[in-house]
Amino acid sequence: MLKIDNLSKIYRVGTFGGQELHAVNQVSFEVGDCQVVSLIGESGSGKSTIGKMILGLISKSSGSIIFNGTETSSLKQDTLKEYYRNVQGVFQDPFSSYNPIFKSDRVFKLIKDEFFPSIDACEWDEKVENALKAVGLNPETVLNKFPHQLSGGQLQRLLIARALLLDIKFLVADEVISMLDASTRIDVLNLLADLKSRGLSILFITHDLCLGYYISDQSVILYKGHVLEKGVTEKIYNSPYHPYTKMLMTAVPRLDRKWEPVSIDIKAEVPNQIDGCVYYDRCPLAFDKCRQRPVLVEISKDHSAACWKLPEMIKG
Amino acid sequence: MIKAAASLPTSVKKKNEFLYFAFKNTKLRVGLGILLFFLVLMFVGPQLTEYEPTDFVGPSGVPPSTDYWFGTTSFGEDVFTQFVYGLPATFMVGIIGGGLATILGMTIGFIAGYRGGVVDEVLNILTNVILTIPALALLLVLSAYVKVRGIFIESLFIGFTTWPWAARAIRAQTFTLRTRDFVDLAKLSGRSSLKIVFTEIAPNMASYLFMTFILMFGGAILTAATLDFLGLGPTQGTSLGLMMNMAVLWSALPLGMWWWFVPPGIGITAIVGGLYIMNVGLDEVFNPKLREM
Amino acid sequence: MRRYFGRKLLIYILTFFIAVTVDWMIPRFMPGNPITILISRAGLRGNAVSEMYTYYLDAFGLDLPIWKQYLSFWAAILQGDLGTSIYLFPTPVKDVILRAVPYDLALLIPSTLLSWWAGNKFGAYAARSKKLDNTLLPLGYILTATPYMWLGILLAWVFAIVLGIFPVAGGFGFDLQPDLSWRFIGSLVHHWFLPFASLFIVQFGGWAIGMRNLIIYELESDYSHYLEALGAPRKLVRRYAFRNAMLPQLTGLALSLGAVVAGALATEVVFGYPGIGYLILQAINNEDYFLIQGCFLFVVIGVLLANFIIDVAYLIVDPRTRTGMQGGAG
Amino acid sequence: MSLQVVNLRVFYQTLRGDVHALDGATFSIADGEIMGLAGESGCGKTTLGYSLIHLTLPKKFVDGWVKLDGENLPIGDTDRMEAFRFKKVSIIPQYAMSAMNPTRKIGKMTSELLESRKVRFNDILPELKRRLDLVKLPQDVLGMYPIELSGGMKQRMVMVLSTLLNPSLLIADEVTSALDVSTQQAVSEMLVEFRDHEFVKSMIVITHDISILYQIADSILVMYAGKPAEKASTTTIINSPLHPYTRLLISSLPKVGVKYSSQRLSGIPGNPPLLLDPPAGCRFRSRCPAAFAKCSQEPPFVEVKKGHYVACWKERGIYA
Repeated sequence: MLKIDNLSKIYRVGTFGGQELHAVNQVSFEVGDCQVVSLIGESGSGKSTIGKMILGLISKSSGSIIFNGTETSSLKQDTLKEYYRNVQGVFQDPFSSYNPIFKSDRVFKLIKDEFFPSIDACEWDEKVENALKAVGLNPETVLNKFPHQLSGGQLQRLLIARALLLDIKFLVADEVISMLDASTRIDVLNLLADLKSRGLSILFITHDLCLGYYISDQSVILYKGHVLEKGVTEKIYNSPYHPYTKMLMTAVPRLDRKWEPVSIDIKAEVPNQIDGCVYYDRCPLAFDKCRQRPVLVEISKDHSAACWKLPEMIKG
Repeated sequence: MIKAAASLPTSVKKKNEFLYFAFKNTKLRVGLGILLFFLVLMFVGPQLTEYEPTDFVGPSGVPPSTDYWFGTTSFGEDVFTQFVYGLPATFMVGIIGGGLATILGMTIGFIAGYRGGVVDEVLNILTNVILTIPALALLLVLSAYVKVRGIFIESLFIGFTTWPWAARAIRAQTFTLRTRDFVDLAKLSGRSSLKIVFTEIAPNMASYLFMTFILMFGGAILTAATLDFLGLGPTQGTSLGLMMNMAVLWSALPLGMWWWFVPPGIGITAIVGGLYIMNVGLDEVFNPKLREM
Repeated sequence: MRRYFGRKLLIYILTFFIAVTVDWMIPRFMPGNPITILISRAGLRGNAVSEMYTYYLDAFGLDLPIWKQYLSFWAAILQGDLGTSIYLFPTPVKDVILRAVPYDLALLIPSTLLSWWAGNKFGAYAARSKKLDNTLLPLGYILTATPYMWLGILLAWVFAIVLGIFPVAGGFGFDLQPDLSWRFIGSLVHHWFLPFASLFIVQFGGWAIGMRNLIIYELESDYSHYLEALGAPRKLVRRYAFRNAMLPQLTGLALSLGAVVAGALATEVVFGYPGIGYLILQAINNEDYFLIQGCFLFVVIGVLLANFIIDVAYLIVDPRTRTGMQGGAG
Repeated sequence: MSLQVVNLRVFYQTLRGDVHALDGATFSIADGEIMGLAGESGCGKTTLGYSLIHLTLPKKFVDGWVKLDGENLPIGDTDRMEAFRFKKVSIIPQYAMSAMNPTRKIGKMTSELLESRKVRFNDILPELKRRLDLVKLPQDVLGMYPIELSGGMKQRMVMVLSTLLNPSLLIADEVTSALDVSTQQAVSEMLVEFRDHEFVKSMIVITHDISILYQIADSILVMYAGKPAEKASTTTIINSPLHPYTRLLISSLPKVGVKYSSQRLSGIPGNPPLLLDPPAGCRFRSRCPAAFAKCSQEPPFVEVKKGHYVACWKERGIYA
């Protein structure tokens, strides 16, 4: 469905754009048909940047994004519009995704004007009704309301309904539930999971490992723009190989197990080393070989990691 | 921490809520009152006086009295008539000059704010350049060379040299709105950049644009008054600034004819002051932080 | 930090370049030929007309191709030769202007700085309570709305004519020769006070209003809430808010210079104060194009210099620009 | 008994009337106890936290009283509270990342703050340095500006600052929500260390992330729509809660090891009530599966078992 190959994004910073900041650095992964892949990373890992590049909202510096065989960067005005008929996105802050001075169901009108200009009114209303029911919303309580009169959960579902109107193939969900309350959060998650059964592929971007585990078939662990480990979610959670993933798994606050008193040395963050392994400065197993960039090594089917110490770990 | 919970009862729509709060704001009412007073005076005035601004109506240098409300000039012209006939010129300059400055400011502000990158850099430098050059010095030089000057040309001059103030403000505002998600969502819906600017960003800033226009309107009047005062204003017709120029030129000061130069000054100060007070009132209505002292 | 500085420098150089170009272009591209106007004004007849025509032609260098004129114009400026003034023939334009500049500086610098400092303090004070805000601040609105020259006229009328405390016009007493005696300096200050007062008062209102809004935002900011939550006295919270609100006012000072110069020109004309403003008006009335160009250049250079000094001050005062911004995206 | 709060009611004054943000909170915290304060957005937990130290407009003190170490805390009177702030009660605000004055060196700001509270900076400096080492912050951070620090470092600096005068009660509001997983654990454990080192006697940790409370809190008070729903020890709340809302809330949290395909969790239908004119009786009635006739009356917040308080008719075995 969607193939990311060696994707990078370099920002110009410093005086006259002297220094370069590698927000995303040669990232590659795939999302198959009817598959949910979670892209997990802390803030500053570049996960949102990747999401925005896939949606064509920001330009990419190098590498390619291939959707069903066509390279997305070559798309211009009308081909890009055709691309948007298949690929849509939902963002983090529901209240910022709506223009506060218009009614919230204006997002549907936007779709109607651009993609279905000649559809007749009642057929469109019926389509909207079905989409709203599909996301578990009652049209009477939701339509014709201003964004501040609806809850965060309702607003996010409206956005998903908007995407369903185009019967898209691929959805980028960028931290869609981090702003929602615990109780409404799970319903939106279940909704996303249900959509998978309707033949939709989802890239679920999040920093919360529990959510990633709950919903995704495959996971990609991202740190400072580099993919450190990727593969089937169960394998990564139950038997992580990369030291960073291990640290994440122990640091996640669980409801059934207390934290192990592993002391993480939180030295001041060292700026990105572009060449070596990005986790070098905080990794307990770091040794001189880590100065060169480790390459992704297949540990078992559908599970690979990027660390020079992997061979020993697999043997040991 | 109640953010969205305390929303309005559904009956009061968003529009009424704004009007409801707007008219409770005293500063807005006072500013609007002053402005309306002078607008009415502009239309009603000419009916109140049977003279023309340059008619010789009576003895020269007469202080205000019942038959000459604002007294007469040293040429025996009626000051009140000149004042009333000067008002349209002042409003005209405000509307055209202020309007032109706002429109120019909007276009450049939107393009720079929305497009970003190199275009933003270039437009920003252009704005700063024109901002640093003292506008009046430029106007002085221009007016000196353009011999025949009407109010329209003066308004154009003012419009073309004061737009950077509007451009800076609108660019900053567009910048903040551009990063909002609903703009990205509009892009995802296949909307073209131009459409996005005018259907998503501009409506959101409608209040801000109106307030910018008010400031430009006031600024244009002040600049025009200064130009007229220096004798570089319109060569025919009358305006409040021109009245002051004549007053100073024909030594109204040493002769103690205060009624010749006080009314025009009060007129300009009141109109521009009213505009500024209205602007602050609107500012309080739109961001409550300023209201809850 | 260098990026911030580099950009600023670029803007100044560009501004100066454009100002000079505009200055050079004006007389050449205006309708009518400046020389014919000059000659017709001089009322010459017969062959005098043609001789004067040729004299002015090469004085202006109009016979040369455009770009050559432009280069020679730049060369002249860089050597400081701005041509000779027609109105005050034969003194060169440069000397005429240099005589007027000290008056201008004496008027502009104290009035701007004092009104900036006093206006901000007043604005901060007025933002303390609703009562003060509603009583003192409308005064600020009226002041900013007052045209500079009208306030000048009012002050002149009240203090000079009616009360007779201050002189009406002129830079110093007509009966005095410029020398360093106390009497002359006393007379200088005596004449200087009214124009200074009118400039001071009008700008004062503007700064007060600006500061009132800025300090309210600062008092609503997170660090103010944190200090209050830790029981810091009102005085400390207000001191921090005031210092942070002064920074945007410093950039505001730089931006307002253009408008302040305009005000100074008008005020000088009201009081006949022999600064550049008065000079420009004389030049315009006598159509002395060289002098007009010279004055315009001096005004632009003055404003650019002031802007530059304020930017340097801003760098020293605001640590955030000094330590540089973190670039890059999440 | 370190902190005692009885029937505390604080409303928000808005143009459309009073919002009953906090409507009668009653609980107590023993010395050395870390009490977690959990609940969804709009349940009044932040209002409760800030009211104990800095109750200002548009918040309005309505009813109830608060005792700290046996002494009455005049939270309604902002001026008299001055003496208690920072010395007796302190707070780590939700906006810790922007809590420090951006244009002032951190050391300079600390000394000016202390001097303004009549505390000599030099007396406190050695202790300040020791605490900076404890939270792994370099001592030359005092000479730096807040902009030069990373998010985690700013958070820890504010923690040290707020607890510098060893207040007896510390309110920590969403300390971990803006941090990455890795620094989250370190910062949370530092809070516990502050209590162990007796920098603070008792602590209220406000957060929407109950799994953090499971790690560091001794007891948890769950709030719903401005009213306390249940208070008990952490393990009781997590494993055997009584109040229907707590039960549904805990069960709706995805845990690592729970997959959508194997065990589909469910949220709580409906939305919390608007607090402009709150409904009568139990506020969870409209969303509660166990609601019955008695719920139309206000359920009192009462001790059902030792240290276990709940506000629900059904759970107290009383049937209409």
